[in-house]
Amino acid sequence: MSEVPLLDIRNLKVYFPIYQGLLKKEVGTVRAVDNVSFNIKKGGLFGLVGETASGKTTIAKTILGVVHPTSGEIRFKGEKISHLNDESRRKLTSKMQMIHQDTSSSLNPRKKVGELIKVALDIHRIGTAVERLDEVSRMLQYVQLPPENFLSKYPAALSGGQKQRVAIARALILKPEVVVLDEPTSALDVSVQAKILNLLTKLKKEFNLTYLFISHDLSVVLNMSDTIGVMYLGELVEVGGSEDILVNPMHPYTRALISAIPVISEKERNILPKVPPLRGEIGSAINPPTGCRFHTRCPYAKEKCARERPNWVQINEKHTVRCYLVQRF
Amino acid sequence: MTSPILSIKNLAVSFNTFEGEAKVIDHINLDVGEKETVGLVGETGCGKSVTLKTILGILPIPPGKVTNGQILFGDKNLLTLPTKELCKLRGRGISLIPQDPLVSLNPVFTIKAQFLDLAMRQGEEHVSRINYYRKKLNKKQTQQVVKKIITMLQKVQIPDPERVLEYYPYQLSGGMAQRILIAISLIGSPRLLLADEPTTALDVTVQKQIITLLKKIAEDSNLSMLYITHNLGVTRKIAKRVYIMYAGQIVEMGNVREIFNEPLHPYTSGLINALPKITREKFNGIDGTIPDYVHPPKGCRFYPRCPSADESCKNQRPVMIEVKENHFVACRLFQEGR
Amino acid sequence: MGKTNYSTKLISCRAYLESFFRGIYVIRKNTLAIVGIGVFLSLLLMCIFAPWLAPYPEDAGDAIHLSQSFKSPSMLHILGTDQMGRDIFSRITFGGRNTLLAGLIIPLVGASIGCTLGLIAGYIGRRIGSVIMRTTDVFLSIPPLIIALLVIGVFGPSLKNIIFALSIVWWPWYTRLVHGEVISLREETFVESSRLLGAKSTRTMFSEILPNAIPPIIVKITLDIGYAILNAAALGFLGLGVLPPTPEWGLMVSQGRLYLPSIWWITTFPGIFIFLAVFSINLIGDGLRDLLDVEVM
Amino acid sequence: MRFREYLLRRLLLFIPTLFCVMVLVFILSRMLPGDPARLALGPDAPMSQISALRYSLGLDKPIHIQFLIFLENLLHGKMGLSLLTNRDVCQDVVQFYPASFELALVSMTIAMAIGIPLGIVSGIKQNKWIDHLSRVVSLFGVSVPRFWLAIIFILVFSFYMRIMPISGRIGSGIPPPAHITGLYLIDSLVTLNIPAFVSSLKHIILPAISLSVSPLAQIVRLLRAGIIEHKRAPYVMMVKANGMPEDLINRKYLFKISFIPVLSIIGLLFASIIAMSFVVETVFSWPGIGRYGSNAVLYADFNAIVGVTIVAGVTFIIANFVVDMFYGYFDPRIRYG
Repeated sequence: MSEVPLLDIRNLKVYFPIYQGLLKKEVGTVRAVDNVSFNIKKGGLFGLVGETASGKTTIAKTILGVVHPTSGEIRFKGEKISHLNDESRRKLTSKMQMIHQDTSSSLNPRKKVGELIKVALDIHRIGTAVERLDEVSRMLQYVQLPPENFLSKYPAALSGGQKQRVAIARALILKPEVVVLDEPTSALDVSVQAKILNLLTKLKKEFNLTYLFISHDLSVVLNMSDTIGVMYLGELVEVGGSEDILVNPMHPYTRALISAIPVISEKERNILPKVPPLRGEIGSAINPPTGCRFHTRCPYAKEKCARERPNWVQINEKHTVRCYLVQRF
Repeated sequence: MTSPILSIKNLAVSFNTFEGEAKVIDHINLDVGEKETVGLVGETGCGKSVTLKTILGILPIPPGKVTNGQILFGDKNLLTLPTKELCKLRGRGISLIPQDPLVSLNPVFTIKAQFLDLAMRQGEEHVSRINYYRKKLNKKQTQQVVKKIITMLQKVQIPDPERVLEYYPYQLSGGMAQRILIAISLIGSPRLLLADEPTTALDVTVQKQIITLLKKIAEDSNLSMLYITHNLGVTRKIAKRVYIMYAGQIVEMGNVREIFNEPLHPYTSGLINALPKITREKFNGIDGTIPDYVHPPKGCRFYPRCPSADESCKNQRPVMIEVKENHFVACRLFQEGR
Repeated sequence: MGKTNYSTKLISCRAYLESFFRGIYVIRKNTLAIVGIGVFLSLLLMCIFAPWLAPYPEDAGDAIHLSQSFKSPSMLHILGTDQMGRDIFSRITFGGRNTLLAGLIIPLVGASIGCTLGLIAGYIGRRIGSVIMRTTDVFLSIPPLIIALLVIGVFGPSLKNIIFALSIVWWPWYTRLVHGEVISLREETFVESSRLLGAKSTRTMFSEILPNAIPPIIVKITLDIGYAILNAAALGFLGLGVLPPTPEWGLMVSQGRLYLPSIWWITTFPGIFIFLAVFSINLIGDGLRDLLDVEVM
Repeated sequence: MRFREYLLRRLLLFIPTLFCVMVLVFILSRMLPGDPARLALGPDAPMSQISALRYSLGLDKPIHIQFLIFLENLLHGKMGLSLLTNRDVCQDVVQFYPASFELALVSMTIAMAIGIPLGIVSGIKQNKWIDHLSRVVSLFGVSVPRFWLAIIFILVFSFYMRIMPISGRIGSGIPPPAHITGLYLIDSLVTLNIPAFVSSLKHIILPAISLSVSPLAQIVRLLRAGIIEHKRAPYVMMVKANGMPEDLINRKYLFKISFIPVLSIIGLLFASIIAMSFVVETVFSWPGIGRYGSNAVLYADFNAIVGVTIVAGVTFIIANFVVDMFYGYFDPRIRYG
């Protein structure tokens, strides 16, 4: 473990105060991300999975500097990048990029595909005007959109999959090292999703990229990542190699998530763990449950779970989990 | 199979658009049997929702237009039924569970207001103002209906229904809103439930709860259900029989397990191939995009994207053929052998 | 880097033309908007070429032909004559210059002040923004015409003062509109993407946000030309605009009022012209609203 | 229940707005070219007299003190003498205001009573003849100059058809009803003074209609757009598909949500009525604050101008406050949000 991870997130907390009432009094805090730590090695593919409001997107935005952390730090190649000023942050943009979930609003509707991609080069003043254009068409070829057909189209004329390809081209034209993918395919149809996922895998190899892959769809994350972190209500509850997570899920929430995947074949069905159904729905991050945040829905919850937050338990080199069920062994 | 409760025969629907007439539903046939749950699977924009709206008679006309076919509910043709009869059927014969629960409740009314009006007025074509207030001010009757609503909410496992009734929709979570909508769709004791992707907007764990609930309700109350979704896994969980739809045409129909284990139509197998599986097998998408509905391919609408297409697919529309028992497919590959 | 083996310029030119023709196509579908453009343009041309078009150009001033006074519409004076015997049609062609000028200038001045402030408030935000927006709220809390009356009361009646007065009461609407647009656009993912690409805030502002805020501004300016004409004419009617004998549509309506009911034409025709101008600009505005697909009040 | 808090917040916003309006009016009134004291006394007045007046008016004090004096006088109902009536402007305002208020109220009522049903029908029967008709009406309404329409009304109904009075608030032979609210219609009804009621009703109809055309048109337009937008919304589809009768949906469910944007501009419409009453009152010789104000501007009666501006501004702010309350009722999202 001597090698410095490319991206290191340590004890990250992101809280948002809530103001209410006449005097805009602070009445509470949304604990969107609470004490999350994980790291990604160069060339790694870390999958972050969790349901709505689990804090996945907030983590992504914090890494990219859109949101400022309340405490904790983020290191990139060993250097602390949380709390940077605007100027240094801007220099970092060519190293880190993000691809958004919402294909329909992530491209400015009043610009053509060519301009949309070229703007990244304009901002960083890379190459001459002609070189920039060439680079744009080269990127379009990488994402399998023939430049002669697409350069001068407006986003409105593109399908969801094509828009996402344009977004990918724009993110990669700066040759970043880390790409944060925030639900890159959840707005797309299955037949298109598969195409985009395969493209992302291919580009990762070609450009030697490191991915942080965020999704609520565990079956996608299982296929895409080598390491998976499972989030519940702002906390990381289990981290492990994707094989470990699938075959040997330790946290009851992970198990519930896996068992809820709607699978289609008998073969897959046999892999699924059999668990009792969860009660209720994901709670609110405003006043999260005490102790283990999952205890309100957990079929195995004991009285202790409501009182104290369990510590991390190491299962094997990569696999750790935070649950009292495991601690007993 | 007993006689179907819903039978769509040769239905064709088109829309008048800027570019011309878009033929969105192209002569489909579909049956839902008594006490049967049938899945209708297809990707975005393949005409699932239009089919559903046509059944309920809530398709906006114009720009929509039914150009051919019949929709039989029992022995009544819904397309030619007088409005009065149709009003009697909505909610009491056929009801709808909508797609996105959080936007399917009117944001400026309490749950109670919407539920109560619906429950008290179902099946009527017109409500005069006087009649409306007379009925509303009848305390005894109102109380009875409220009681009925609360029982229904308990049936869909809503905790503390009295309090939830006073809520506005934005105070609900997605799962809760969907349970309420299921309760609303059940209040008139319909015989057929039309479910329009009811779990798409929900988290997987909640999705599982809702599907279990729907299955139980359908069984307990002997309901038939037409379940529309783009999610193959969900279809497998809830339905026995499935129709696969592509670009306004039904391309394959049969037993869910049989189709998912041995898909016959190239589109079906493409879909199944595209799905990321937890066995981590390779997956691959389908090239191309859905065709333009104004000028759709003359023959098989899937032919431009089909890996096994040839010249004959271009001009000849394949007909549905029973390849195995109760397994139909519309594809040239299976026509030639016969 | 690879070679450019096709002309990017040419392609973008074609796309531009395509979108241009599509725009024309959409407008052509909207016959009413075309009618509006036609009517408004001909009114505008009529006023511009008034010295050549008017049958009696000298009547636009203080000419007096008492022998000709109160003639009803005829071949000689198609819209009749007024109390001084001046030809109404000639006065309308010249008078429109004042009315339409006010109608065109007021929204433009208002929009340029208002949009600048709105952009500053929306994008810089924080303290300056809230100061600007509170000021805007105060200006919005008094009916615009009343502030204009106060201003004219202070500086005296004249066309220049009408334009000045209405311009300074017009801006808060644009500030609010632009502020609202910027606030909502700021939340769009593509604005965040631009920041993530490393764009500075000025670039984000001018190249991502502004182009998307322009369509509602254009529609509002168009519709406001109508309102400005109505307001300027109303002030003219009260005698707070140009001073007689200079013709102005609102003033002409008011002058004819004294000779009602028998001499109906002095009042009626200038009114019809005001109506035509506002009506046609509203048709254009509605057409633009449909074309650009925006909703503004 | 957070409705009370919402109201309180609105009320708190109301006070600073009012204050700022005062500041604005004060600043504008002090921007007069030349010395107000000299203007008041004429060019030949001796220096000593001028400075005495300056002293008594407080013009020699620093500007913020002057403002405080201005406010204090306002609180005591002193706005200075009007050149036109030679009374304190405050008295004039009290005398003329009810007539204008009555007129504004009646025209707003007309606008809503016709605009709302027309907008709903037009939205529901989109592209039918009634819709085309209402679009033509609303386009006409926003385009026609109100002062001109008023004149045409007089020409047609009073001169040619002779069914309506030409000007004033009540027939010349009829004594006005006892002063209770100052609104003739209400006062005459309360005192059961039928001839006064009929006469004042006849007098108010033409000015009220000519003031109401534009607000009416805007209500129709906005309501129509709202109905069309919400007609296809998922929540309307849901209740329709599950058997709610269509007329109930239209009347109750579609209306309430479509009415919200209309509500938000009613304050503005009220403002436009107040503003335009300056012109329409002049045409109909309506003894209201509008006619008083436009005369004041013509004769450079500054105290009267300031007084009228303040009254119009305050009316508008109060109207907005009332609208806000309805807004909270109609849109629970605002109330709780």
